Formats: sequence, structure tokens, C-alpha cells
Amino acid sequence: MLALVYFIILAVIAVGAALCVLLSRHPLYGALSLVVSMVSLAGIYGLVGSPFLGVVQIMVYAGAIMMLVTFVIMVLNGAKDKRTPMFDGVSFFIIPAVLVLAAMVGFALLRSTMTFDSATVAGSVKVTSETLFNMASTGPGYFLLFEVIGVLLLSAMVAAIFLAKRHLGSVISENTEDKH
Amino acid sequence: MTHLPLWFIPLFPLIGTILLGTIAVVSSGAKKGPSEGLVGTLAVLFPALSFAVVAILACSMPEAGFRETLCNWIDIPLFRADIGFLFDGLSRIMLLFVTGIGSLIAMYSIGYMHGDRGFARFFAYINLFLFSMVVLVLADSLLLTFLGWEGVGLCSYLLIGFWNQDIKNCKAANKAFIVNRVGDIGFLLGMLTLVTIGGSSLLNYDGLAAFINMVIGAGEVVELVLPLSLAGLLFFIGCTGKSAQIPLLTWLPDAMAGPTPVSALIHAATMVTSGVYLLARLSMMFCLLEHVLLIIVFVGMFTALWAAIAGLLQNDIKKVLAYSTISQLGYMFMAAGVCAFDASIFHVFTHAFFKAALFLGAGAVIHSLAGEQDMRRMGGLINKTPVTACVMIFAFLAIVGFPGFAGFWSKDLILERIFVSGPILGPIVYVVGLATAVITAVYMGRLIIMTFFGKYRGDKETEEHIHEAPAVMLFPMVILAFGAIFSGYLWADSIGLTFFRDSMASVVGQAQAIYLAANPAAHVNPVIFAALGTLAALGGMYIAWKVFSRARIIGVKGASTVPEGSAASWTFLWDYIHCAFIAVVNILAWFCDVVVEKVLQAIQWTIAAIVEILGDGASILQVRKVRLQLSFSVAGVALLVMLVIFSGGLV
Amino acid sequence: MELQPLYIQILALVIFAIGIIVAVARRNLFFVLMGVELALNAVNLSFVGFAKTLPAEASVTGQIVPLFSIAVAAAEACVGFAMVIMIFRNKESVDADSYSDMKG
Amino acid sequence: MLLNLLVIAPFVAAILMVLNSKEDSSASSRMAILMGVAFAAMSVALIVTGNQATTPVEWFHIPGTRGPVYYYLYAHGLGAWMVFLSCGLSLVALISARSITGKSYRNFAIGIFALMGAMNGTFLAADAVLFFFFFEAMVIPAAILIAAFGGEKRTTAAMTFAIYTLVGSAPMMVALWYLLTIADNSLLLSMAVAIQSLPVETQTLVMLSFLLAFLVKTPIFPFHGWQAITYAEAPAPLSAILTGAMSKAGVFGFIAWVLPIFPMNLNYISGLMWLGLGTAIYGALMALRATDGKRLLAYSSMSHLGFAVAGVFSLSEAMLPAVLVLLVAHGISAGVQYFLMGVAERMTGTRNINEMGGLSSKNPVFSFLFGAAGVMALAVPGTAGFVGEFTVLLSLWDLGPLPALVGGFCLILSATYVLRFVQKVIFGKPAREYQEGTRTTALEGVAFGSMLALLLAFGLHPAFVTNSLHLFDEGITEELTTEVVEEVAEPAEQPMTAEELRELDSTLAASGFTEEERKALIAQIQSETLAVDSAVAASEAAEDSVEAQGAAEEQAAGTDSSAAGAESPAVETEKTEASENE
Repeated sequence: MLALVYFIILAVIAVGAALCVLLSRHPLYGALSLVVSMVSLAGIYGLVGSPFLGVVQIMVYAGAIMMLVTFVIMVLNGAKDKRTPMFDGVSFFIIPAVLVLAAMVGFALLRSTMTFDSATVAGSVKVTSETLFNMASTGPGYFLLFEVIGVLLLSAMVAAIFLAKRHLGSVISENTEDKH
Repeated sequence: MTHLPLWFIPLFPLIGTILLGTIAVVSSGAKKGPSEGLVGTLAVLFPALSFAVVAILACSMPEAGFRETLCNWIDIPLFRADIGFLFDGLSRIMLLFVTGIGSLIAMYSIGYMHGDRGFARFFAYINLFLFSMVVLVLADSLLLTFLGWEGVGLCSYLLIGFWNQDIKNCKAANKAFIVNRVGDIGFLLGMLTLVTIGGSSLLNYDGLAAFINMVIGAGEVVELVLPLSLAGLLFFIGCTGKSAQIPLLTWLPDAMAGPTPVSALIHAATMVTSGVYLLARLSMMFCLLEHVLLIIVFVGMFTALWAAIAGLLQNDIKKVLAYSTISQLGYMFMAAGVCAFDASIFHVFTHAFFKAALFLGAGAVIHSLAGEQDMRRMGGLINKTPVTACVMIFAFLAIVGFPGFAGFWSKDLILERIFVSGPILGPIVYVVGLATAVITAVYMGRLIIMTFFGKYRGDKETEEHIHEAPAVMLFPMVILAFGAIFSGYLWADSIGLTFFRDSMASVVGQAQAIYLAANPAAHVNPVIFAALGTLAALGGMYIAWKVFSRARIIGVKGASTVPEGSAASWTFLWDYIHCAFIAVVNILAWFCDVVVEKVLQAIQWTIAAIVEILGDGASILQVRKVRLQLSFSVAGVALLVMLVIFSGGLV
Repeated sequence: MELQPLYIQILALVIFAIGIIVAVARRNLFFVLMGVELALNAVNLSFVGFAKTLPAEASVTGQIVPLFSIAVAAAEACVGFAMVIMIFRNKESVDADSYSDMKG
Repeated sequence: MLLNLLVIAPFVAAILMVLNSKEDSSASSRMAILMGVAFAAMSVALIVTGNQATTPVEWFHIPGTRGPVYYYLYAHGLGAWMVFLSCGLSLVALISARSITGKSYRNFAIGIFALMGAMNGTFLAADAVLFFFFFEAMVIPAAILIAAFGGEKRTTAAMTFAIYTLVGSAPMMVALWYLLTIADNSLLLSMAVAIQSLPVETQTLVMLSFLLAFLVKTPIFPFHGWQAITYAEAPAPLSAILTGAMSKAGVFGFIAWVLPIFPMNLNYISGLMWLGLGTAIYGALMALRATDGKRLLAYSSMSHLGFAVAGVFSLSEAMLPAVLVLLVAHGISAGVQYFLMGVAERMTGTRNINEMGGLSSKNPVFSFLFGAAGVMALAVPGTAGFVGEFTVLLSLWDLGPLPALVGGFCLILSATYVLRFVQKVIFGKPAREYQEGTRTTALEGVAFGSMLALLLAFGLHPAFVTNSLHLFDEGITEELTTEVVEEVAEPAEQPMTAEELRELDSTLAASGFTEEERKALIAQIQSETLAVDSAVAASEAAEDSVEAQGAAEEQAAGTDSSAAGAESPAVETEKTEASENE
């Protein structure tokens, strides 16, 4: 019962924040709303017995990614583009489409029966971590995937640096040209 | 093995080919050709060595002949063939004159081809030709004979187109090869028929004879006559191609585009007679096939007559001789058609001498007139080139069948055999043959008169340069002239010389006996035939003398006659018939190229265009706004989910 | 009344829908990216929600996949924002509709 | 080992070529030719050492299929000779291309090596998926080479080629995947067994999909749209490989895959034979009218291959050696003709034969080779072409005179167009002043000359070629069959139960056997299972027992799929042998 109450509170916050993202004019506000939404989602993860995931959610999403977003938004002055309207014709096409889609999926969900497995809800950090890192019992598959993800992140970082670097170089050359 | 190996015979010309071919290829880049003396020596040496081997073997040959299997050739399921040689009475005769005349003509060519750029190449071809011809004759199976058969065709192609700078020569060569190819396919299919009848062992001549004997012994001839007739007919088609019989005769007159020694060797003495040789080889088979023999007789008869008439109307000295060759080949086929294979081979033998002599004489004339071939611009040459004239006149007497000369014996023998072959058919064919003999005398007399008698009708300039041929050319001609006179005495029935028949008996004797048993011959006094034959020859010569020695022959200006391809003259109606076939093929090709191919391409490009249009059509749906694009896809997903749910999918 | 897995799914659905709407309907590039993140989050939530209905051993996959998807999202954001910086410098605009050079 | 080398080493060689300097074409050509010689030597060794197979290695699973895909190569006479063609022609192409490609020789060599590896893989693969993989992979280097080194319309040609062949084999991919979902694994035998259980309509559909790929590749009328333009626009050395080796993949597919797998009825067989003959005539007629020398050769090649396909579907006893000799002869002679045409093109600067002529006086050595190659293409007796065409005609005559007559007509036409070609190119007077390009180099001359010498050698002693098929009977199969018998015999040793027999009966009925045939077969199987060792003796009997065993295996519902996979490769070889003996 108590869990339901917490859930409702967190859900309302999450949905509200998401709506704020949709409706905010400035991207910075949007980003901050997004952080709120993510934090509340992390709460829900904790509520249903995946605290580890919730922590990762806060650290990576609400922390790292959103920091990146806000940083970029603040670096780019033109981020708040007054000329472009918030919505246009496309928006009026997409909203009903998504609503219909959601309604359909919701309809399907309502027809199904699901119940929590009490043991699972109780706690799963141990199981999760053992599956991930205990190669002796579950084989190297997940661990390998984990390492690959590391490499992916590294390469993404390198790619981002390359993209940004080329851009910076061009700015410098433009500037030098301007001087002459 | 006590005798010389048989493969020595083809080996020498093969070595000659390789050596001379190498010399020709290596020296082709150099400005100055290889030494003509060296090349000439090599070119004559190898055929002569081959001739020597043949002569040695011929003397020591036992009655049954030599047989030798070298190695396996093809060995697959259904089919097995060996490379083997067979030296018996028939191949002995053929080989003797093939290598002998071949060596003589090679010698003659040294003089004739003097100074030509392709000197070495020419002799390489000649040696290759002799190799193929020897293989053709010496082979012990049809398949190996076919190797020689196509090989000589190929050499004929190469030599007709020897002066390949002139595209006309090439066209004549192509024509010769393709027409021959038609015949060759007949040969090929004939072999396949035989294989189907009794397995690949039938391709071996001994195997075939054994098979036929077995069939006769078992009394199963009637069942097998139909397939054997098919095979015989197909082989005969092959023979008509190689021996220039109706309907595949058109290539031979055009083949005169080649150098004259080639015409003498290939297109008169040796290659064209291989059809007759094949019929004699397969005598055991043909003697059972009455209908095919009938066809052969008629084809031979019509060819002889037709070509003789055509010979009357030619002005090119070599073309007259070409038609004469076709006509004489017709005689040989007539003989083969009444199962007188020994007589036909005898005529092949004598014909080789006098026709080679005639051609070499014509070559000497052309040589002395610096390439002039038109008889209307010759005349009176007997004073200027007496040796050539004598040789030609002796050969002329031989071909018309003047008593005592070679042609007299062989031609009379053929006519006699034809007459006695059947009650109604025999006399009819005989009369036509006799008429042909008269016409032969007329056109050959015309040739001699126009060339050697009367006044010279050419340019003054050329007249001054007329000279007798060099000794290296005259020597072979004289020998051949002797042959033209005396070779007939190998089988002079009337005076009791039957050496030739006896030597052939081991090969064709049994077949002829079988035929005679089925068609008993009437007995007629041979002297009557001799008298009639003589009369025909004399009559023809008289007509020729009357008509042509008085007639004013108008010298023509302009280029001499050259092979004219299918447009030669009306006499060879067959050219037009061939043209009709070619036209059909061309129309088919045109249809394939212009209609079918275009339609297919149209279909191909239509499909491509449809795909492209569909692609373009889809790209209309692609809008500039990426977001709109995305929303379309979301809407699409929504639609799909809706479909799934309302069709009762997930529920 | 207890907390039902259905509620979590409904919540995920709502957030997902909002995410999609943000990603497509808003014209500002930053909002587009943020909408994608929102949708990704919703999917993670859905994963976890479904995983919790299974017994412990079987539920592991459902909890590990979000982990990886978060990592991938991090990489995606990293590259995505680098690209936003780049094309912003080229076009001087964050309007998604101004990037329509792809149509041939 | 040899097999692995022949398939994988060309790719390694291609990579090694990258190490070469791009500028120094002479160094890279030395290296390429050396490696080409090594591969040619290996292919000769493959023929000499006879039939062999690698141990099958599991490669991967395709989702939805029941068994694994093997990396499994084996060489029988046919494949070994095709590999010889591909390696030999590649070597000559590497030699001949030096004067054409100039500085980009290195890239050309890379492409050639990749193409060679793919072709070798196609001819040696024992696994259907592996075969398909290489069959498709061939197209890519070829298309790239055309697009990079071709004539004026090279991009069109490359696109036409790639799209035609890839689209042609797309149905085969689907059909193959479908077969794999019902077969135990992707080896020949299990597929042949699996197809028996399908309804007749499905069988036909699957077979047609396979046929289409090979018909396009060969190419057979009316699927030849890609051929003329591709061969004409490709650089001459590549055209030589394409026609000499790659187009053989189609005929090879008919023999090695279609015939063993599919139970074909007589209508299809005679239909395909007539299609082949039609192609032969059509190609010859088109060649008669072609004015582009390379197009002419393309049509001539089409004509010959049509003839070969007709020979294949004559299905006579002599078919296999006949077609093999024909293919080898055609591969070499068409190859050398293309090479020489390339030389002519580079000397005269044109491909139009009406604008050529007179080369015999300008370059006698070249003309000698050219004329000799023409003669070899004419199938004059004594050359390999004759043995091939004669024996194929023999096979056709087995069916009746009419096909053989059409074949004979085709030979006449071939004489016509070849002579026309030779005459137009080398005889006569030069039609115009040529921009003289590079002449035949000595190395080229030797290479072409030795190809012609090979043709002569095979023509006078075709046992060189046909013996490799005998080897197949005696050599490896004995070893294999003894092993197989031990393995196969086990399930067959127990007499089949009545239930199993009933099921077999229904399977047979579904695949179109009549009542009597089924009874006879079952009776045979029953006697067969009692006398086990006779499984080796007669090929047909062996096939039947294998079939029965396959049915039994199917009943086991593939529970022991790994075991089936291990023994099937061996069984499958036997099956191929059986079908090839037919």
C-alpha cells in the first residue's frame, strides 16, 4: 500500500517533468525537467527492488549525460532559438498518432495479467552482480559484453573529440583569416 | 617387329612442319627471309623420306598388310578409340602417290614460290598437309581418319588463303572450309550412327568389317540396313564435301585462288580423292546398301556431266582444270556407286598423275606469263615453252582417254563396270558417262588449243618475257608426264595386266564379291568398250579442233579472272542454292540480332525502368522534413499495431 | 491495493509517448535529443517492470539490459551532442527542419 | 591442406599485394606473377594428387535451420579441373595485364587474386552454404575490376553484370534457406534426402530457383542479357577469366548441385537440353552478326556453354567426361582468344573487327597465335575442343538424331563465325593506320603458346583430363565408403520395422513414385539391409540404402544432429560419386 503511494507520487513527478520537457521554451529548462524526471524514475527502480539500477540511472543519466546536455546548451549561445516556433504542423500530426499508438499498446497491456514475483522484488543486486561478473558460474558472456561496452564508450569519446576538434580547427583558421 | 614402324610415315612431314613452321615464325620479323635453299631442301627432304619409308614398306608388305596400334586416344564410358595405323593394299597405293607426288610438287614449288615472302610458311603448310593426308590414309579407324580429314581441310583453307593480303583469297578459303565443314559434320554424325549401332569398335575398319561379316553370317542384314543406310548416307555427305560432288561442289573452283602447286597437290591429286578413298575403305558397309549406292551413282553421274559442261565455259585456265577435276571425281563416284571400288581407286591413281601434270603445266604457263591466267590472252606458247607444252599434251591425251595412255585404261574400266552393273540403269549411266567423255575431250582440247596453238594474244611486253620454267619445275612435270603415260599399265585388262586389281583385292575384293553375288554382271566383250571409249575421245578432240582452232578468240583487256565467289557464273547454279541457305542463316541471324535480342533487351530495360520508377515513386513519399518523415513512421507503427490488435492478434 | 506491474508499464507507456512527441514535434535539436533520452528511459523502466514479474534467475536479463542500454545511451549522447555542435556551427541554427539536405 | 591453400591463400595473396608500392608496377607484377605461378602449380598438384577432402569444421548456425554450416572443401575431378582453369587463366591474365593496366597494376592483381580465391571456393565447396557464399562472392571483385579497368561503358557493364547475377541467384538463396530448414545440415546428401519429403510442386519451385541462378550465370538464353556487354567492356584479361573460368560455375552448378539434389522428371531434362541447344544456335547466330570482337567472342562462348549444358542434360553415360573435356577445352581456347583479342585491341586501338585487318603482315607472331587459337576454337580434330564436342555430340546422339543434328549445325555455324573473325582481324590489308600500342611481349607469347600447346596435348591425349574422373572412382571413395559403410551400416543393419517402411512408402509416394516402383524399392531396401556390404557395390543400390538410412534418420527427428553432421560429409561424397556415375 505504501509502495503504491510512493509510486503514485514518483509517477506524477516523472510524468509532470516529462510534460515540462515537452512544453518548456528554453532547452535549459527542458534539460532540468528531464533530470527531475530521471531522478524520479530512479526512485521507482529502487521501489521495485532494483536499487543498483536506480543508482546507475542517477549517476550516468541524471549526472553525466544531463550535465553534458546543459553544458552544451550553455556553450552554444544560439540554443534558444527565438525564431523557430515550438510546434508546427508536424506536431499536430504526431500527437494524435502517438496517442493512438499509446492507446493501442495500453489496451493490449490492460488485457494481460501480470504479478510481481515476491522474491525478485525483494532484492536482486546480488543476482545481478553475480550474473555480470562471476564468470565461473555464468560464463564469460556478460562480462565480455561489459568490456565491449567499455570499448564502445571509449570509441564514442574519441569520435566526439575528433568531431569537435575539426570544428575548433576551422574556427581558428576562420579567425586567422578574418585578421588579414 | 621386323618392318619399319608405320608411324615413321607421318612423322617425317610432322617434323618438317615443326621445323619449317619454326623457321617461318622466327624469320617473320626479319627483313630478309630465310635462305630459300635451306628451306627448299628441308621441304622436299621430309616428304621424300616419308616416300622412301612407304616404298620400303610397300615392297615388304604381306598380303594382309601391317597393323599397328600406338596408344589409346579417347577412353570414356560409351566410347573408346585408339590411335592405330593400317597399311594394306589400299593405303599402300594411296600413300605411294600421296607422298610421291607430294615430294615432286614440293620440289616444283621451290621454283614456283621463288621470291615469295611466305616461302617457309608455304612449305610448312605443305608438310602439314602431307602429314594430315598420310594420317587420313594410314589411319586404322574412322576417328583417326577424321583427324586427317579435317586436317587436310584446314591445310586447304590455309593454302587457298595463302596470299592473305587479298581479302578475296581469304573469302575463297573460308568458303572452302565451311562447305567442307558441312560435309565433315556428315562424317561426324555418320561415325556417331555407327557407334550407336554397334559400339565404338565399329569405328575401327577391321572391327567394322568383322561386324558386317558377323551380320551377314547371322542373316540380320535386313534389320540393320536402315541404320547402316543412314550412316552410309552421312558418310557420303562427308565425301561430297571433300570430293566436291553435288551438292557441295562450289568450293573447288574458288579454291583455285591458292598457289598453283597447291591446286595440283590438294585440289586435284590427293585431298579431293579422299572421298573416294573413304568409300573404298567402307566398301564392306556400302556393298550392302543398295539405295545409298544408287544415290552415289546418280550424284557421280550428274556431277561428271554438270562439271564437264561448266568446264566448257571457263576462260581461266585453272578453273577449266578445276571443273575437270570435279568431273573426273564424278567418274570415280560412279564407279564406287556400282561397287567397283578397285576401278575407282585406279582412276584416282591415274588421275593423280595426269591432273597433277596438267596443273603443274598450267602453273608453268602462268609462271612464264607472269601471273596471267586468262586463256583468252594466251596462245601459241608451244614454240616458246616446248617442254611444258609436251607435258600438257601428254597429260591431255591421258585425260581424254587416248588409247595407250593412263586415262584410257582407268576410264574404260569404269565405263565397262558401269555398263555391266545392271540391266537398265547400267546402260543409261554408261551413255551419260560416254557423253561426258566426249565433252571432256572438247573442253580439254579447247584448253590446249587456246593455250598452245594459234597466235599469242597478250601484251607485247609480256610476250618478250615469256620463258620456259626452270629445271626444278620441269623435272617433276616430266616425271608426272611419264606417270600419265605409263601408270595405266598397272591394270590394263585388255592386255592381261591385273597387278593393281590383285593388290586391291585384299581390301575391297570381298565387298565386291558380295555385291556381284547380289547383282550378277552381264558379260560383254571388253573390246567394244575400248573401241567406244576411243571413239568418244577422238570425236571430242575432233570437235574441239573444228570449233576452236578456227574460232576467233578475242583477247580481253583488264584484269585476269580471279575467283569470283558465289557470283562465279550461271553454270554453277549450286552457288545460288548455297546462297539461299546462307541467306536463310543470315535472316535467322538478323532475326535473332534485331528482333529477339532487342525484345529481350526491351524487357530487361523495362523491368529496370519499372524498378526505377517505383523507386522514384517511393521517393515522392520522402518529404524534406525529417520530422515529418519520422511521424509518418510512428503513424505507420500505430497502424500496424492497430491491425494486429483488431485482427485478434495479441488477444 | 498493492502496486501492480501494470502500473509501471502504464507509466512507461506514458513517458515513452511523451518522449516520442518531444523528439518529433519539437523543432529544437536539443529537444529532439532529450526526447530520445526520455523514450529510452521509458523503455528501461518497462524492462525492469517486466523483469520483476519473473523469478529471480530469469529476471536477471531484464535488469542487465537496462544497464547496457544506459551505457549505450551515454555513448549516443556523447556523439550526438558532438554532432549537434558541429552542424550548429555550419548552419548557425538549431532548427531540425533546416537540416534537410538528404533528399536527393 | 592443398584445398585450404587454394581457397584461402589467394585472399592472403590479395592482401599481400597491398603491401606493394602503388607506383612501382614492375615490382608488384613480379610478385603477382610469382604467386600466380605458385597457385597454378598448386592447382596442377591438386589434379595430380587426386580426390581429397578437408575435415569438416562447423562454421555457424543459420537461424531457423536444423543443422550447422560446415567449412568443408572437397575436390573431385570436375572441381579440380575448374580450379586449374581459374588458376591458370588468372596467371596468364596477370602476365597479360602488365601492358594494359599501367600503374594501377597492383590494384588489378588484388582484384584478380580475390576473384581467383572466390572461384576456387565455388568449385571446391562441399557445403551448400559455403558454395553459395563463394558463388556470390565471385561477382564482387569481378564487378569492381570491370568498373575500374573496363572500356567506355564500364559502369553500365559492371552494374548490369552485378545486378543480373545477384538477382539471378536471389531465389536460390531463399530456396537454399528453405531447404536448410528441413534438412539435417547443408551438405548435399541431407539436402537430397530432405527434398524427397516435399510435395512435388514445392520441389519444382525449389529446383527452378536453383536452376535460375545457374542459368543466369552460364548464361543460357534468355538470361544472357548481361553477358555481351560485360565481356565486351571488361578488360580483356578479365574477360578471359570470366568466360574461361567463372562462367563454368553455372555448368558446374548443374552437374554438382542441381542433378544430385533434385529428382528431375524427363520434361525438365529434355527442356533444359533443348534450351542449351537453343542457346548454342542463338549464340552462334549472334556471333555471326557481331562487329565488336569481344562481343563476338562473348556470343561464341555462350554458344559453346549452351552446347555444354545440352550435353549435361543429355544425361548419358559419357556425359561427365565429355562435358568436362569440353569445358576445359573451351576454358582454355576462349581464354586465349580473349587474351589475343586484348592484344589486338591494344595494337589497333579498336574493338570493331571491320576496322581491323592486316595484322598478319604487321605482327606475324601474334597472327600465328591468333590463327592457331581460332583453329583450336573450331574444334579441329587433334585439339581438345574436338574431343569435347565429339563426345558431347555422342551423348546427344544417345537421345536421338535430332539433338545431334542441331549440335552439328551449331558446329558449322561456329566454323563460319570463327573464320570470319580470324579473317577480319588478321587477314587482308590494314583498314587504316593504327596507333601501334604494345606488341605481344615474349612472356605473353610464351604463355599463350603454352595454352595452345595444352589444348593440343589434351586433344591428342584426353586421358589427362578424363582420368581424373577415374581417379575419383578408385581413390578416395574407397577409403570414404569403407568408413561410411561402417557408419551407415549401423542403423541399416537392423531391418526396418513395418512402421518405418510405411513411412518411407508414403514419402516416396509424395515424391512421385508409382506403386510398382515403390514396391520394388522397398523390396530392394529390405534385401539391402540384410546384405549390408553390398551398399558399396552398386552405386544405385548404395544410393537407395543411403536414402533409406536418411529416412530412418529423419524418424529419429534429428535428435542426434551432431552425430548426423559428423557422418554426413562422408556419406555425401559417396552420394555425389553415385550421381556422377550416372
